[in-house]
Amino acid sequence: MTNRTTITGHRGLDHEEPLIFELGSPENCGVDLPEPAAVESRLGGAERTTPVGLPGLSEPRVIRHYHRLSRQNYSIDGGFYPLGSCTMKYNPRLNEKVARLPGLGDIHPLQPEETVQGALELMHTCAQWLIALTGMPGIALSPGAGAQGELVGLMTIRTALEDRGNARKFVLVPESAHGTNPASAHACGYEVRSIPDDGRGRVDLEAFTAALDQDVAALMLTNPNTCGLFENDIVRIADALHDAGAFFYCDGANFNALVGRVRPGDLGIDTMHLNLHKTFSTPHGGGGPGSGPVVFSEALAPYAPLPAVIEENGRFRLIEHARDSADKPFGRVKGFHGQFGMFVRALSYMMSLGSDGLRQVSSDAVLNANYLLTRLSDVLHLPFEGPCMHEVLFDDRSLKETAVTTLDLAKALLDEGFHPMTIYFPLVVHGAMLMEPTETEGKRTLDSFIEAIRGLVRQAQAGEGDILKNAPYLTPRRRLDETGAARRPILRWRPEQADAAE
Amino acid sequence: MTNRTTITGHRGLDHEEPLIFELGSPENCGVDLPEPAAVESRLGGAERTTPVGLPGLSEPRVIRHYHRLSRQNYSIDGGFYPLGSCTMKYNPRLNEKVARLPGLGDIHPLQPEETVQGALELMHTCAQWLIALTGMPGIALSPGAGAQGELVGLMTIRTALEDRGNARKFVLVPESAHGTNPASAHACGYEVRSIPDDGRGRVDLEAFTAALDQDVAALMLTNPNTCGLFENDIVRIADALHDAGAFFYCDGANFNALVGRVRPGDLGIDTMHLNLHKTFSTPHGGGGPGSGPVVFSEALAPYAPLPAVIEENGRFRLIEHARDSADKPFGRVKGFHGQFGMFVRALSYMMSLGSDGLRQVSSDAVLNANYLLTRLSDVLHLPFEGPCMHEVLFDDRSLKETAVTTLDLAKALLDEGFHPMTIYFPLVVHGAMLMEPTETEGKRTLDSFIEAIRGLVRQAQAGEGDILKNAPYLTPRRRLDETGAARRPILRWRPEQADAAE
Amino acid sequence: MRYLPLTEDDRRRMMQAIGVSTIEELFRDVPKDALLEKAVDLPAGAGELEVERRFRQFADRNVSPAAVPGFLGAGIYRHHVPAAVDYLIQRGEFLTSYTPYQPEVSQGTLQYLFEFQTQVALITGMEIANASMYDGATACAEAVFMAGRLTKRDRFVLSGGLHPHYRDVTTTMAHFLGAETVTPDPDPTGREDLTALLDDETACVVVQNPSFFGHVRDFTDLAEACHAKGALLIVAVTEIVSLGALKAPGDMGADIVAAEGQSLGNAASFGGPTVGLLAGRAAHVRQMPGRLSGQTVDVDGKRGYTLTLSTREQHIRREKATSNICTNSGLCALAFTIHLSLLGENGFTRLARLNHANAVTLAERLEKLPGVETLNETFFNEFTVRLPKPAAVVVKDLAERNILAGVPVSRLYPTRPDLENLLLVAATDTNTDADFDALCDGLKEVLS
Amino acid sequence: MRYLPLTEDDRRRMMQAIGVSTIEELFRDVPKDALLEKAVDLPAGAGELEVERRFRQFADRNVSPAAVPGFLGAGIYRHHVPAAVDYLIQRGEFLTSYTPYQPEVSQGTLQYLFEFQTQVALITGMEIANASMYDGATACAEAVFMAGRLTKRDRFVLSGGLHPHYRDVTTTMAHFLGAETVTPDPDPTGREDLTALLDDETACVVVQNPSFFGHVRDFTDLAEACHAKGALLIVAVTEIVSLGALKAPGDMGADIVAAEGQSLGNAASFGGPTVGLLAGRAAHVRQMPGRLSGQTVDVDGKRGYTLTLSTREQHIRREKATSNICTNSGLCALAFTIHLSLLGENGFTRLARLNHANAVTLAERLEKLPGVETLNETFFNEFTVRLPKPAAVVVKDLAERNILAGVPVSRLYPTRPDLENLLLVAATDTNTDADFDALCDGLKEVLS
Ligand SMILES: Cc1ncc(COP(=O)(O)O)c(C=O)c1O
Ligand SMILES: Cc1ncc(COP(=O)(O)O)c(C=O)c1O
Repeated sequence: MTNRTTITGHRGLDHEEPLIFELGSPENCGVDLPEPAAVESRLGGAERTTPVGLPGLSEPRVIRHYHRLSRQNYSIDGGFYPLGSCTMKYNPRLNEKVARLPGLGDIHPLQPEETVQGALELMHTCAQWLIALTGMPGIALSPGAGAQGELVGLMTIRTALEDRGNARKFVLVPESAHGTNPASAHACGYEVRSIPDDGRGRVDLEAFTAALDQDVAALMLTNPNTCGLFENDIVRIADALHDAGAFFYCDGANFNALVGRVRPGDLGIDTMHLNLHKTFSTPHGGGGPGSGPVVFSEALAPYAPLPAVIEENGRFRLIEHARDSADKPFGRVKGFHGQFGMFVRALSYMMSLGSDGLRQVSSDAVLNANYLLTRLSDVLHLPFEGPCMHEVLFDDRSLKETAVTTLDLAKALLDEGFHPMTIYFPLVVHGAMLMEPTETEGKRTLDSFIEAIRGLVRQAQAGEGDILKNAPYLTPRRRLDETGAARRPILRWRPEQADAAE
Repeated sequence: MTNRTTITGHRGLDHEEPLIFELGSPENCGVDLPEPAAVESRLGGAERTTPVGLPGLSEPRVIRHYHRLSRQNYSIDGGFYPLGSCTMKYNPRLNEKVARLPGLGDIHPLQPEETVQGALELMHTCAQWLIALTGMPGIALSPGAGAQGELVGLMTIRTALEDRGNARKFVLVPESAHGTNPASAHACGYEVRSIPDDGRGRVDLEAFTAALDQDVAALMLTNPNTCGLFENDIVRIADALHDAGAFFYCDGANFNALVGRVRPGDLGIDTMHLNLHKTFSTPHGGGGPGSGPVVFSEALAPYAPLPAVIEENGRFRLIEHARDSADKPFGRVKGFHGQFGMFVRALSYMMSLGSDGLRQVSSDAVLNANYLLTRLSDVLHLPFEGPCMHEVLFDDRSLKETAVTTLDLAKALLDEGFHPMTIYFPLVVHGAMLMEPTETEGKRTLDSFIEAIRGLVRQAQAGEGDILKNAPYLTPRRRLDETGAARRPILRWRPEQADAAE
Repeated sequence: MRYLPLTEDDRRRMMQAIGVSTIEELFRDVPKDALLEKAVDLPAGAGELEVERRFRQFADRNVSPAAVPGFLGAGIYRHHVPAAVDYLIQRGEFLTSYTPYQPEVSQGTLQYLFEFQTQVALITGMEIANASMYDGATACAEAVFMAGRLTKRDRFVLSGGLHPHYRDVTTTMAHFLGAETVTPDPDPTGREDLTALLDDETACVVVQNPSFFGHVRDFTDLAEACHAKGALLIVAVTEIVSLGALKAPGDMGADIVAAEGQSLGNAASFGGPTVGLLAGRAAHVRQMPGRLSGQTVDVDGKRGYTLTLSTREQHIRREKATSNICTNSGLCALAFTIHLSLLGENGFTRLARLNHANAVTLAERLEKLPGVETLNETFFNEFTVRLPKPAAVVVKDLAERNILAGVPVSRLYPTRPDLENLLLVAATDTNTDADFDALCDGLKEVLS
Repeated sequence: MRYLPLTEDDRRRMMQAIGVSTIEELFRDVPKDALLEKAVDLPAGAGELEVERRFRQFADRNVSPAAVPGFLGAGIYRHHVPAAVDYLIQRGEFLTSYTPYQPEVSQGTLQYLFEFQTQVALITGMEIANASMYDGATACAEAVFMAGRLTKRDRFVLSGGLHPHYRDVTTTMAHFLGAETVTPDPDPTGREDLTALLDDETACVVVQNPSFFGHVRDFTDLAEACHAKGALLIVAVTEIVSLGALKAPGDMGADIVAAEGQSLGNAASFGGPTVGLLAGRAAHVRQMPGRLSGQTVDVDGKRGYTLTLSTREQHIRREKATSNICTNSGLCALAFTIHLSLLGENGFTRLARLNHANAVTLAERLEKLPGVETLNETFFNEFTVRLPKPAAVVVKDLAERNILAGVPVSRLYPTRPDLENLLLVAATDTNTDADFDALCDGLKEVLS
């Protein structure tokens, strides 16, 4: 009798929560500020003369609002979150603590250099760790997230090529690549040439070789790739690129498979971004902020963007302008010095694990993924043979005879208390399910996830697919009308709407 | 179809969570400690030789465990919590922040006095605020919670009486009193004489006068009392007590009705405890810690227990020993100096509100309670006429013709997203429902609670009582077998039990 | 290792299940000589206490603006952030969730983003806003390219009053797209007139209000001039609190607003992470980059929210997307929206007035110091003063006296001797009269 | 006012509904002359920033042990508490919930209390434990009265090695119950023998392990002696971490264990709040004070927890209750149990060994200093040294050198000249070799 309806609409601990605009009143206020001194205005006639229209709420009501909203979210803290390509690993609380230390959380980016030596040293130390782990000598810390890191990598390549006299025209991107790859290529002024896979989930070498001509600036390759597989021809690919005078960009979103075990610099890669919010445990925060430092080979390092931190006789300096740089930076892609707060967290994470621990990270991540592969490949179809790296890709072939889709299976997992894997990505297999367990999940959790998937597939195959097709039932909301949302977009609250909604 | 069963037992965002003992393995560990230096043991043969038997968990699993447990709790942050007598008001986050400042959260109680002048000043300032608000000149900050405050009040009275030569024998306690009152009287070596109410929810003056003889040490009176009513004969009562050579103890648990508007010192009260975790917003924390400072009249102040903080020429001193005291302290009731962390929070709260704000607190608390009284008294029976103070008491008469009890109504409120009021307390009315909304709830919340109660009573009266009798349905657990729990108490996990439970 | 739950026994059993006897077998696709046999040469792991100590050392080598009088701004401002904000954003359900791709279990994030979008639209006076960009500088660049797509033009005029980082980021990115950026010299007196630079090729004009030098203007005329040429007006805002006291860009006729939202809810954090705001016209939504949370209903008819219009985005449109942005600034947006919910109408406008009043008070005091000249007739909470010496020297001298006096313009324009003596000074709600005394006294000393 | 949601308009409408026109009408039962017409003479309300500044001032007038080498113990210990603990206990669902009287919506609290009870039972070697007391001192007193009820005797022998606060609290409370307490003089060398004080009237003997002076003993013989006389042995523990290295009191034959749990999960907080632990025999449960969480099932047959055996408690039994305790130390118990869950078997025992190793290292260094003598043959992480001067003077001198050297015994025994030169020195996992250097160097200086 849990389909009981309630008078209030709340359901036990699950509260329905209106918008702040429906809750607030202009009179209320959740802060107490002193009365401003009476001064002669210097706003020069550009004063605001109309109300903003913001709702006012008391502090208790604000706390309750966001408390209730938070409870409608799935999270790593709450459960298994095997989103492939996203590396939803545990986010240590120590990182949050140190990021808030006075002298780290509150410093201003334009304080005199002498007053931020610790911050610069921290950035430098973080950079040195990343350089050591990737085996690549150059680094730009500033990109705001992975996608911006990609762009920076390509811009650096383009600048190096321009320096040689020809920026070239194309960037090769495998079909399995993340959408940010072609989008970044485009934002860097390149056209994309798509490369198919070879049927084994890797770049089709022939197609690659065919596409590789003197107009090609670079290849953007994710490694391990988005099928969870190591590109075993990577060294050949690198050589071919270099022979063609092109550069090798690696999308490092999947570095969690390699950290401590493989240095991309040893594979012939010229530049690669790192998602600190993936491999290095900085929180995803519901969609950011991230941080996407980029590492460079000797050949590219001189063109990296500003700012940069250097050490000179134990003093740390911030290079903010080309004229202070010994190199040929191509410019600037972000305000100030990058996502400093994320450098703090990532360094705290790296120091906590240390070199041994980081090596164990990739081992356990790969072990966990292969365990899923082994325990699920009789009920889900494996399009490409393993072993996989840190994530395993299934397609929907085993559901083919049923009415159930990848989406349905994902939604049914929500009822089971799991966040689904990444679905319908990569695009190279039908109904993709990409599972990345990460190393911070234990065997017991994996076993329970495996049992759930097995049970659900069994249900689907036993003709009980309706349960899956109508799932989820037990979540704060059931399936949402996404088509309607896009057809008639409502992107903000409006007073009229509220009246209409009554 | 929300009665859907899942494979895992989890239900969407609501996870079933085993005990740590069932989750852990001895190998796992959620902390990394350095290897201890090799030293020659000085444990003298009393070394532990057997394992403790603690489960080991990684840090991520620990976070998830408590995260999930927390989500099974109701809280003020999450919703309305009108527990009468408990003053479940909003607990400001600022208080938590200042309580953790280095130099406040981490100081040791036995640091040299010169190194804790700020802490002593803080305690002194907190004491001065409480003294000003109660109009009583003496104070003991140390009691651990309200009940200990009661005991300290009585001990002080007893010491004063002993000093006069006769400790006397009895303490008068109204029947409506909280259970801690008679228990404290007993712990102070007194016998309890119960005083009935006068049919108006106040102390029966006649019975009181009859009980008041030369063997009576004190009256313990809650004011406003646990029926939510101000004892309007309080001054007469005080006079009678003093005439009989007895003292007047006031249980200050309900001070939220009076703060800023009435000073107990003006009513003839000799001693009273304050629950900082009620009126002064320090968090209840799932059952503590609290803090129960006690204020005293001139007559009693000299007997107050140690420690005490005094100011001498701008320097603050901690009096920890009778020989350093100018007075006649009866002893010590708690380790160190009391719940310092709660003094920090309470003072932060008082300074935030200030004298005007605190006065508004009691006004709004009383207004909210009377609003509930007005809007509910046609569907719930009011045993005693209003106006009430900060809480309103109903009994179960309006449910009499139905099969529904106070307990059922309370459980049905859980489904509606509310924490129920206090039930079956005070004992002086049948099926008591004591509602204390506090001042930190807005009208909208009260209206929604009112609608829920009205609707549920309607359901009960319309013969749909089964819904209430079987409630709750929508909570992490439904009604628990409390009788079974008491009959065959299982108070800890044991390995055998786990096997048996499989 | 505290973050790793697998025990040796688990590992053994799992390898057995998989059918391998060493982890290395799982790495068989890695070229042999690229597989490291030993851990990288870096320090070993450390316990919490040790790591914390190390970070305290880093912190101790910085001067915390909380500890000294400080007047730094230039795009990052120190405001008091209520304790409720930092508590709420650390709740695991917010901190450790991903982008809300499964809306059924992400209503918390989706609803606050919807509220955030509404708040940003309200304070900027625009119709719609997205769910955040990396920061103000990248929001500015994205706004410019959005204007390019909307007007199908690629000449961008960037005011000299635009924050140099915003200009640099936009110019850098435009360069790779082959677009032209027109960047007039900065005019610290705030009298720049951009109408002359408008032509029929111009996609947009970008101004900043208050400008980098602090000047406040009403750009209604410029908006009209832009529109007359078929160009769009983009208003950048680096101090979002100013909108509590100033006419909204939307009310001046702005087509796009690109702003830095750090001032609300977010600590300075050495400049990042912060939160970029992007607001515009509803008609332009399909050219707007970044995520959008939209209202809809679920199968039971209950109101809910979902990411929408994602056909604009890279994961669907790939190289044809409006931007390559993916991860943005969710948690900083959350901090922003919580702070603004706490402020509400009254708090937000009062906070703005308080900032302005403090800045006016300070300006009036500085104007009285011999040798110190304010360049601003108008300003909000930051203004430019001309000193009799290079500002960088003065700032350094004052830093030695434990005063963070402001930002020397030369820090951002090192090659412009004419700007060498200029100092940007900001005053906010966190400054006290004692701070003002310290700065005035300090200045008197170092200038004498 | 930020904490008050009612608007003036709400108030007006509510008063109208109630039928009053002023708030004062609702206070009509208050004697007229006791109803204040104006606010009490106290400062006006203040914003967050202002309040925070004031508390920073308080804090700045204290020496934070985080900032200097510190060796204080005597019942409160500084250990590293993992960051996870403080995050989790601040979650609103834990922080802002009441005692779990409605178990259906309190399973979180009830389950952690059940786990806490189990952990306390395990580390003390006892069968059961309750859900916490105020602190170690009150737990000790309650243990004594529990023994009194169990034995129906009222003569209590309290070791001279018991923490003076525990003794004082117990003696004070016993006095009001008319019970007799026997309190032998403290013996700082730890050679006290209590068997001689046992008689047929004795309800219990209370010893502390490690003792106030740091001595570690195996009390198995004393337990037997007690039991032979029909008395109970109560073991008090002020440093709970010691149980990771020491034989559990239960294994020595203790009947009740009363302990301070601050060391795990809880900051020093100037001595409070902390968490009292009380463990005992299952057969004695009905005389045990305090709350108990017990396992049961719900109507659907699902395992769950509820407060149980409340017929022992004041809210049911009133004056016949086992204690008057109501609110106890829930949140501190939560911090304790989280920390212990993080530690687990390996961490807990290693933490204990680390503390011991550090203390031994320090003791060996101090023993080499001329004029400094250690009184302890045995100790865990704290020991007593005899100085050539009054310890309080030395401590004060060292405090001026920014070293918190330890606790002078005279601080707790001011009337005992024979103890005047004794200093209690503790070393924990938070001390470094640099701390030891500082203390040794400092001592050499102030003693020379
Ligand atoms: C393979 C891959 N590349 C790039 C990205 C983009 O990274 P970010 O979201 O940090 O911009 C992602 C993120 O999901 C990814 O999975
Ligand atoms: C009226 C009354 N008196 C005393 C107490 C006991 O206070 P504490 O729980 O702080 O010991 C309470 C607490 O619920 C109470 O309501």
